[in-house]
Amino acid sequence: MIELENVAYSYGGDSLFAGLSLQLAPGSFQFLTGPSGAGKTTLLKLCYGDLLATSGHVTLFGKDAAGLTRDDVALVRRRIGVVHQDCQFLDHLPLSENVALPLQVSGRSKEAQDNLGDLLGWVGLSRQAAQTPPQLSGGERQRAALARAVITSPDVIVADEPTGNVDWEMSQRLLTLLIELNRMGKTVLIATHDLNLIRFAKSQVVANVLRIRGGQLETGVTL
Amino acid sequence: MIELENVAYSYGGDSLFAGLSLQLAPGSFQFLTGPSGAGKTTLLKLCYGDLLATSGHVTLFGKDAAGLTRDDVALVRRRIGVVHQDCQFLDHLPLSENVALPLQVSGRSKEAQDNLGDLLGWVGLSRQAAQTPPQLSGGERQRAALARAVITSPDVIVADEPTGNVDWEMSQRLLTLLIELNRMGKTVLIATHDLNLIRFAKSQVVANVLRIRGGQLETGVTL
Amino acid sequence: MNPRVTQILGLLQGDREADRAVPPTGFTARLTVFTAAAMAFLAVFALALSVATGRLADRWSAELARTATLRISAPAGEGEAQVRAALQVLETTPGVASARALTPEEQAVLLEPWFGPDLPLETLPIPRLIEVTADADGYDATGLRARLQAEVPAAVLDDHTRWREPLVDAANRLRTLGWVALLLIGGAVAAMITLAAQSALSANAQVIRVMRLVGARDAYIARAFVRRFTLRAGLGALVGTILGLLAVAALPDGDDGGFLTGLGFSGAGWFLPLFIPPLAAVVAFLATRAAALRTLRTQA
Amino acid sequence: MNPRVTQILGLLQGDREADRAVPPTGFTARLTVFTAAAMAFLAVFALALSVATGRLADRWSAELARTATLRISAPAGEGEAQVRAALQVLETTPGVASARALTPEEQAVLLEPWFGPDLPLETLPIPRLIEVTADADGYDATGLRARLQAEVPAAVLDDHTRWREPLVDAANRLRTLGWVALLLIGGAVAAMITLAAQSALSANAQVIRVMRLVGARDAYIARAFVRRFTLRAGLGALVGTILGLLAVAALPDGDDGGFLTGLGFSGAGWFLPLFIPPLAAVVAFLATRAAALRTLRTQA
Ligand SMILES: Nc1ncnc2c1ncn2[C@@H]1O[C@H](COP(=O)(O)OP(=O)(O)OP(=O)(O)O)[C@@H](O)[C@H]1O
Ligand SMILES: Nc1ncnc2c1ncn2[C@@H]1O[C@H](COP(=O)(O)OP(=O)(O)OP(=O)(O)O)[C@@H](O)[C@H]1O
Ligand SMILES: [Mg+2]
Ligand SMILES: [Mg+2]
Repeated sequence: MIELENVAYSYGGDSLFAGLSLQLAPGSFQFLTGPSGAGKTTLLKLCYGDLLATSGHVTLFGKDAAGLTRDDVALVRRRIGVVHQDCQFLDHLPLSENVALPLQVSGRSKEAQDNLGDLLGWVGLSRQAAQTPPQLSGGERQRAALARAVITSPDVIVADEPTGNVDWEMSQRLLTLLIELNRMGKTVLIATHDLNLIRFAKSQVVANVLRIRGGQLETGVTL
Repeated sequence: MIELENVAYSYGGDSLFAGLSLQLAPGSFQFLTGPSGAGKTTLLKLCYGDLLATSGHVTLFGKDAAGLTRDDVALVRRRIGVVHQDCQFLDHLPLSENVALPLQVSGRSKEAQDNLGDLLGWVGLSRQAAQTPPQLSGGERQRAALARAVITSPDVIVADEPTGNVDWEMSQRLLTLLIELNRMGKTVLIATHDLNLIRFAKSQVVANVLRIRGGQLETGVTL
Repeated sequence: MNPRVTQILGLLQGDREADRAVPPTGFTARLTVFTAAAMAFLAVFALALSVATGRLADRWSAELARTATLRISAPAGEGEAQVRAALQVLETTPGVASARALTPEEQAVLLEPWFGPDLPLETLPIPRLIEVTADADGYDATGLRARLQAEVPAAVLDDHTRWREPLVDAANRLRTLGWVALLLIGGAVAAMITLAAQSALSANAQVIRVMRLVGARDAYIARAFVRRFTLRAGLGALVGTILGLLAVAALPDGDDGGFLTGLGFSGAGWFLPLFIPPLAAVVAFLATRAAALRTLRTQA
Repeated sequence: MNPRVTQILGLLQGDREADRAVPPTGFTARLTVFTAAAMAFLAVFALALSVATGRLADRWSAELARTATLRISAPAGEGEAQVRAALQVLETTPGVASARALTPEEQAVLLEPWFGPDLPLETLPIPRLIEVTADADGYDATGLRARLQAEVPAAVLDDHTRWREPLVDAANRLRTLGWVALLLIGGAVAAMITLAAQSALSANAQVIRVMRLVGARDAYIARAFVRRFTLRAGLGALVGTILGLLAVAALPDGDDGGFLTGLGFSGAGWFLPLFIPPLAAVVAFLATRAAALRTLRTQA
């Protein structure tokens, strides 16, 4: 699905990492950890085409990321559900429309009715469906971002710190949703600091743990 | 310092909580927990005069919060260091100026030189001093927000989920900074979901744990 | 149908969903409508000025270029002969369409302001006047004067230049001023709408980021912005044009012959300003589209 | 010093730190400068139009109201007596400042265009002309005609109204148009700057939130916005005024007496437009201040 081969990235100064390789096999479940500022968010952005590698090759769904046109990138995004670390919304629209946005943008608004209600119920936001994002609590926004990422039932789900602002019970609930999707064959990649979350996941599903440290990617890390 | 007496708050619909009372004694160290959406952020906003209680009395530094003029509120803010849950910055200014902003606003920019370097070093942002907030990682922003909250050495420090995006080691480091300040006589109030953090603090300092649940505030909660 | 046309028609029809993605931009919206209206209002006046002074200048130029007077002060008795000689000269002058001696009655009318109605013209040695009308090409006044000097020394050619030229000059200058004002206004509208659109775009960087994150194409994002600004510019210009037309119509009307009193439109001229709103909309469409696509390309 | 004045001077001097808190607003900035410049440019023209047509209308009105001609067509020999009688009537008419019979030489000059220079005036029964000058209050033309009818039946009063009135009318109308344009331009500038400031303020909601979070007073936050918009409006207006003045100066100048050719300023009039930039700055200061304080109060 998504392949990074010998990739380096720099924001202008030193390279954050170099010679990094990673394969996200279809149906796999992966965690990404590492200290704050190590480059987790950067790595995820490379995976959904938001950044282009300064060297090396990134292959998204069989195509070279560097060769994608702007419209191609838009199409790639429709196959990847993303939870941004600072969950971003259209602040003037109610939560329900924000969550349904990916469907609307790809001309599939009809499908929204079916699963929007269920999804909001699962992440505990049924009561808040009509509130706008600035009227939500931090944790509610994070849950909404996850709901928006999975509503199109995309092939890949990339979540950046999706549980930083929710309590442990809700974290488990959100993770369960992702595990469910993974069981349906979706690929899942989660960046997180929460080791308990990783432990909990490992008890439910075969999960691989990656760690960035000092510009290197370690795979198969044991906690 | 800060006193809430029989306070209720509603954003228009049902009250989030009612008949809530709380006293922040000078030099105390308190944690605030509760499920996502319970009203932690709302309670903190009442404490620093960002919201006005719909009923009951809030006393800030001996004055009734409802009777404060807009300039009075500004002066109160200078005595309270706040870490917002979605850390907000001036996106066009470098990190160092953002952190020094509270000093500048209160006409004390001269003091910035002295402790800005030390402070940035402590939160691990010396290297990033010249980057603007959008060029920081999520955890780096959170650390910057904490640095900004404490730079004026305010009487009270109110932090809303200050460690949601940083790893465990950095969380401990940040907490240590707050404990240091508490030992210097500052009052500290932290809203968090991270029970490990509370446990760690309790091993270092006398900390009280508050919990909002179902519109009620429980005090002296044991984990 | 032409794809560009389809695109513009699609704009009017709209896409409720894409539209909702861009927040109602409040002040920028009002600013755009207001700017378009104010500029359209001014444009109507500039247009009125151009059209009216253009009309005036044409009338005056025509009169100036085409009529002149030949005055023959001859001793009594010799008048008729001199007039005939002068007429002969004129007939053989290229560029003169017709030449005609004024009748005594006509001369009396001309002189009335000075002498009153009962002037005994026949007893006076007053000069005879010949009205000269030039054809479209005009004649060579200097050459004509030289020939007359030789053949009818008593004749003096007065081609009215002295009286009419400054007037025509002034009218032409006002007309130029009007067209320059129109051009400036058009440029100003384009610049202002571009800037307003760009400031709306940069104020909505977050919207663009989110739309892109969820897989929206550039064209989809641009459409909402472009549609809004086009409709607003068109609407504002329409309001401004209508107000401008009302204001022009409300100007006191003066008698038609009066100098410069006919500031306004006449007949089909009233339809001219109706081109302003669609023109403003087209300018807004092009300006906003360029601004939107540029912003979308540069914002990574 | 007046506190308001101190405040405005403080603006110019500035506060580098508070200024940095507001991000450079890019397009809104350019929009403001451009708007101010375009409007100032137009204002210079409107002012020039008003001033020039005002001058013209004044000159014409004065001439119209204050001079008239009395024409006496009397049989030869009776002329002198009738002129004396008419002068007597005029002397006793309230509102007439002076009355004077034209000399034969003066009459010859007036008639030259019609008869040529060698008209033997003394041999002709041409009417005598009396020049009547009114005082500031003017006289009652109808009453005067009635008295003349009775005492000097051969006299005809020509007060030139027919010739001058439409011209003065037109000039006055142009002048009014100029002032209305100036007012409209002023209003438009105020509205546009207010809207631009408000759109900058709402685009910077985040800045306001952060500033308030760290304990900044409203006045401190407002100052940075107000200072920027005031300086920008002043700067834009200055540029526009200078361009406008250059454009007016570049207009072909026509001979001074020419009709409407003197569109422009004369003498001290050239300093009039220099009031435009400070005025624009003051308008911007007041508009932005009101907008900023209102926004700050309503944004909780
Ligand atoms: N736009 C940018 N320009 C310059 N430097 C940047 C930019 N974005 C990120 N960085 C830097 O790159 C480094 C890695 O950032 P990244 O966001 O990938 O970290 P992260 O691992 O996600 O950290 P966190 O756990 O705190 O979210 C950081 O040190 C950050 O300062
Ligand atoms: N501006 C607002 N308008 C309406 N409702 C609001 C507004 N802000 C918050 N709420 C609602 O009030 C409730 C409490 O919000 P608050 O932010 O205080 O929760 P919290 O305890 O901080 O949650 P979290 O742990 O997720 O940050 C939430 O259900 C939220 O939807
Ligand atoms: Mg990150
Ligand atoms: Mg909260």
